[in-house]
Amino acid sequence: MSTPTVEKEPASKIDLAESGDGAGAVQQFDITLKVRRYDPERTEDAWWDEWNLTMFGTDRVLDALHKVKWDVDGTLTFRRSCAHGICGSDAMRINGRNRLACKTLLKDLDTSKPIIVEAIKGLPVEKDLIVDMEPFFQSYREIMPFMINSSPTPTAERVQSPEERQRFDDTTKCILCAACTSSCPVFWTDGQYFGPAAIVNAHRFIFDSRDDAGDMRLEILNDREGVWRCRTTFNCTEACPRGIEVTKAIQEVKTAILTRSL
Amino acid sequence: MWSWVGHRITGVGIFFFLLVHVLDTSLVRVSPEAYDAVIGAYKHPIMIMGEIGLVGAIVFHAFNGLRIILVDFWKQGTRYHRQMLWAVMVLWFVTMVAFSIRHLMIFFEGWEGF
Amino acid sequence: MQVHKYDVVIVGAGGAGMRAAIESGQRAHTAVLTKLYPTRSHTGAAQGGMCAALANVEEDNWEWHTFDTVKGGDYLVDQDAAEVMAKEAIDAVLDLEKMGLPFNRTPEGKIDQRRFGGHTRDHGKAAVRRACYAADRTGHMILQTLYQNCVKHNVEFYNEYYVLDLITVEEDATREDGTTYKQKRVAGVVTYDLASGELHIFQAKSVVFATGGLGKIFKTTSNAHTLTADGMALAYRAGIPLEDMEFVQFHPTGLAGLGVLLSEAARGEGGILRNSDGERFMERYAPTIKDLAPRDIVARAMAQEVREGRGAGPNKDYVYLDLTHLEPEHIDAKLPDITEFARTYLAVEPHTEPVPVFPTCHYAMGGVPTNIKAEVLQDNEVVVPGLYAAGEVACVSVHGSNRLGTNSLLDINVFGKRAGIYAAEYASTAEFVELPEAPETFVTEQLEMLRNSSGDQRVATIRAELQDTMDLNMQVFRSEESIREALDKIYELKGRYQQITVQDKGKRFNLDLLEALELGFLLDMAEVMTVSAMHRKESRGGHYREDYPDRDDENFMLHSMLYKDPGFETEGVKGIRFDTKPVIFTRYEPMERKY
Amino acid sequence: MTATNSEAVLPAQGIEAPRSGRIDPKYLRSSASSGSFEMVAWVFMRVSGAALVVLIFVHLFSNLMVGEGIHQIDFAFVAGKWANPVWQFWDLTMLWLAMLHGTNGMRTIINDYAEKDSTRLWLKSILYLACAVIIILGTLVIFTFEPCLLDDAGNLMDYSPSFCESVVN
Ligand SMILES: Cc1cc2nc3c(=O)[nH]c(=O)nc-3n(C[C@H](O)[C@H](O)[C@H](O)COP(=O)(O)OP(=O)(O)OC[C@H]3O[C@@H](n4cnc5c(N)ncnc54)[C@H](O)[C@@H]3O)c2cc1C
Ligand code: HEM
Ligand code: SF4
Ligand code: F3S
Ligand code: FES
Repeated sequence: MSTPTVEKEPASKIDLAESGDGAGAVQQFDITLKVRRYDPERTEDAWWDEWNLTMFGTDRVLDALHKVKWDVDGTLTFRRSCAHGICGSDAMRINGRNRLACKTLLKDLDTSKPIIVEAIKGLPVEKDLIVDMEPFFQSYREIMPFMINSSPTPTAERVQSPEERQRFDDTTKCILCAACTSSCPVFWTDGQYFGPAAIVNAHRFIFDSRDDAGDMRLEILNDREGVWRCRTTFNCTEACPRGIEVTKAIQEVKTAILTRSL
Repeated sequence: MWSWVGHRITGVGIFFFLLVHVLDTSLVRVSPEAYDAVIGAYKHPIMIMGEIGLVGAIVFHAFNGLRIILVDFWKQGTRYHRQMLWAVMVLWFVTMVAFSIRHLMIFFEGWEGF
Repeated sequence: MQVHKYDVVIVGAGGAGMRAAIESGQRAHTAVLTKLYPTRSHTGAAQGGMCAALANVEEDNWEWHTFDTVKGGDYLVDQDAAEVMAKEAIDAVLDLEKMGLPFNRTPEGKIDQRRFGGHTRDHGKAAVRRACYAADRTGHMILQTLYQNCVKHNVEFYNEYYVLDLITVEEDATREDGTTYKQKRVAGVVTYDLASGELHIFQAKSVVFATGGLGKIFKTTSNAHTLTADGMALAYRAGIPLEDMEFVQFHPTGLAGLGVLLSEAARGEGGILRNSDGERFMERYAPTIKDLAPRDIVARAMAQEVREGRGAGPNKDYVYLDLTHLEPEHIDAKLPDITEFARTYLAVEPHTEPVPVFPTCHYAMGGVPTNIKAEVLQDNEVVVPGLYAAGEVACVSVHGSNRLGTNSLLDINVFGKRAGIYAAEYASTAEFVELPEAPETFVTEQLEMLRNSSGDQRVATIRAELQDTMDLNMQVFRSEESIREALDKIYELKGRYQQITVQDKGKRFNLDLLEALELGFLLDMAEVMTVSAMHRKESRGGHYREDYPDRDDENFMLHSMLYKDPGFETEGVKGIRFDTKPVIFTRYEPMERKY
Repeated sequence: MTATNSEAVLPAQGIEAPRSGRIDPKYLRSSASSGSFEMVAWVFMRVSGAALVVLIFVHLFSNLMVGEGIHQIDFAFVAGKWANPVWQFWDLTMLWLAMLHGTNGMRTIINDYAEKDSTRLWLKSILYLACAVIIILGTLVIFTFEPCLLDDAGNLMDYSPSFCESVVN
């Protein structure tokens, strides 16, 4: 069985009385936050705003944005919800890289220079850091992101071995934040490419032993705008806040299309 | 991503060179004089540098192309793409040093001046 | 003003909302209104698991599960509801599996199960493996799977539509015994489209509320910024009572200072809580099941350790969660996300270092009262035809005074499904209720007030002060004094709220404006919660009164019911009428809750 | 198959399904097409790439690295090489593969960056034309090449490779 039983008290490997203070006193530091603003109700052109803020050791970029919104300029607009990297609301370009604002600690950035925050690229900007996500979800919906199983439904669960379950584990982690798709230079060019996120979610079903519609998804992704447009630039893998090996998933889908055609 | 930008730029560069190169080689069919005259231009010192650049582009495109092929077909490829890029850079550098030395040596040996 | 007509309108696209939508969408013309994109809902944050007595790995049955739920809720659970939930749990899990949810598997390929606090075999004999899980991302998988199936069934979503008012009408009605009363009926909802700033009215035969919790009333919370008690506040303002609002669950293991949750699965997998001396202090508080005691007990024990000076850290204000004796591979396989939280947010390596933790506001046991058909009640008996509620916003009540871990993901699936089915069924025969004249007036006025206010009060300041006072006075230890203090502060803040100013005057994506509205909901619900706590002069489950440290079944084996009623005053509190509702018993007599 | 959510749902009274109408048309894919052409092209890029490495490296090596390197290249050198059918075949393969590889690569790039359909069409037409011209020209040159040219007097021209003497005399 996979879970160890904790019958008698297991010894800790460390001496707690010694090991002291864990997250100790938090230090303060100053940062400059520079945000690319856009609000068509005010002006047609985008502009940059800069703020100097005093922040704490465990603060994230999201905290800095909140500080501005709550204390200085209420018009600064961005999406956020969970604040710990699981809802996928706040993907944005921070110092030129796509990340989640709530998972990017300020102390991990170079605070001697302004921290530059922009909306993710390739999707229409609506206001400040908010982009229109519909084209992104449209691609997602097109790969049929749901299980299709035509065999008769068993009364109990469908059986799946731990190995079969492991096969697609990586791609089940996706939170649809769009950090990958909006970091892909191929997507930037015209927005027609299905994009890594859609492929990741197709992968999740193609390699699920319980699913019957893998072929259909492979056919969809064999499209002119499908997997073959990926140029293995790995931007998506680097951007993924969930640590999904996105490019690997795309390659596996390519290989699956290839072997199916042979 | 920058490796891809490099791959793209070198690809385009080589493509245009290839167009020109096929055209100039076709001159062998026109007349030997014409061909030799044009080929003579390749032996100019400025062109020598150009040739090193061209070979540099081809070699990068070739090695990086092989890396891409490995990423595509080798199971562990996606995991080691970064290391492979380093390997490409190192190989590229070594090849280019060797090539440049040999090319320049040959060039100076046979050069009759302007 | 645009008016849309649907048979069923579902408010909220978390687990409960989407589970309802899958049922209702296949039976009736359904729209789902949600202030967030569906996959942003906080169900995705749930980690540990969803329990059902599948007995895949150990002997188990739903009757034991019912008992644990009732006992865990300190007998304030309506036992008919707990029975329904425990019985339907098995199908709820299997439904999800068939929809594609990737559960972890046993070597035989069945759904794997693990231990969770308070779940026992044979009425408390020993811990049992009842929680079905997918690593520590169970909620994420549930949310994704439900959304995927909504896509499959072409459910119509109105994303980033904020519901700001519930439209109800009242009719005179006569009971069987000839007495008359006012029957509420639901006509629809008023929504605000975030993108355009336009109001839309949705007229519907059935309305399902599934708007989630209220964690943002507190400062330290595992809840999302967007969990601002909207649904409860809207129902309350529409004259519907709120049940058991004093019962809030504080989860023992939030990352110290941040509130980000480390699932109970960490202890289910063998993690141990220790104080600054390295002592496994839970042995003193719950000798049999120690670290896996129900959350209220563990949370209080932790707070007690800190109070008595055995806290760790420079300010001695937290305790440790120790995982270092577990195999690193085991930790990485079973708890990948939460160990990453510890690394990212506190720079602590759980393989080799203990993780600083402290209780964090986690779950509202109370909410909009419903029966087991998820129908909303307008008082102790009368249902509001066509109005349903499910999920954290509702109080069925299956959690009583303290929810067991993994019972909420179960709750949203069981009662979400029921709400969807019954709402569609009702809509198939019912007629639309006539919309009143200009139903949006209230919302329009509110928005105008906020946009044009010339006051100087900031939303963020008021909210921060509210959260501070709630953390200080209404957390795991409460007393008459602290409750009064919180209440005074809330009234002060409500006064200042009238002078609030919103900087963003635009129509497009005006989140500044909506945060102000959300603050209004928070203030109302903080008030209700505090008044409810004031009335309950006993300690039970998540509600612990230092001045009344014992459970008092004689006087308080009752649900609290609070009504908005401007003409009322008790114990110096104006505008709220306090009432009670009997608890439903079926098979279990109250016993002392010992673990 | 790719029927979208918005097409399939019942229209709500008053307005169409949420947001869907607002998808910027530039993101709407023209209907799925082309079967597995893109796949074949993709495979071809890898296969030809691998072959080209050998072809081009040997080509460069034999032309630039051995003997007198760059200085040896003249009419006679080329003529000498192409007298050998192996080299003829070598260069021919190289020409075809490189041109097809390069053209397909350029096609990808045009697809990526040309914003308007009309520009795309134009650029691609020029590309395909250039490719065809070069391939045909190159092929003709290799096959119709005559290494041992005679001048008007019937003597071997100066440029001729050395082996011509044995042929002529
Ligand atoms: C960190 C964490 C871990 C947890 N772990 C577990 C666990 O392991 N096991 C377990 O059983 N339970 C767990 N829970 C509890 C459980 O996850 C939640 O109680 C449950 O997911 C609530 O689901 P819901 O559908 O009611 O609400 P939510 O998922 O919160 O959804 C609320 C929805 O309502 C919408 N909404 C809100 N207000 C409005 C409005 N005004 N207008 C329109 N839409 C609105 C939102 O957009 C959202 O879609 C956990 C909770 C947290 C916070
Ligand atoms: C030397 C051996 C060569 C190898 C190994 C090679 C390999 C490759 C590979 C694998 C690709 C595909 C890249 C991708 O899909 O992301 C590619 C693209 C390309 N190649 Fe080559 N190639 C070689 C020679 C050439 C030559 C001689 C030319 C010019 C005629 C050329 C021009 C191009 C172009 C223009 C592209 C498209 C680049 C892009 O889409 O970004 N290549 N090459
Ligand atoms: S694959 Fe990663 S980056 Fe892409 S949407 Fe999913 S979680 Fe975000
Ligand atoms: S960034 Fe784009 S090109 Fe491929 S590897 Fe990722 S999808
Ligand atoms: S706020 Fe949820 S991912 Fe950042």
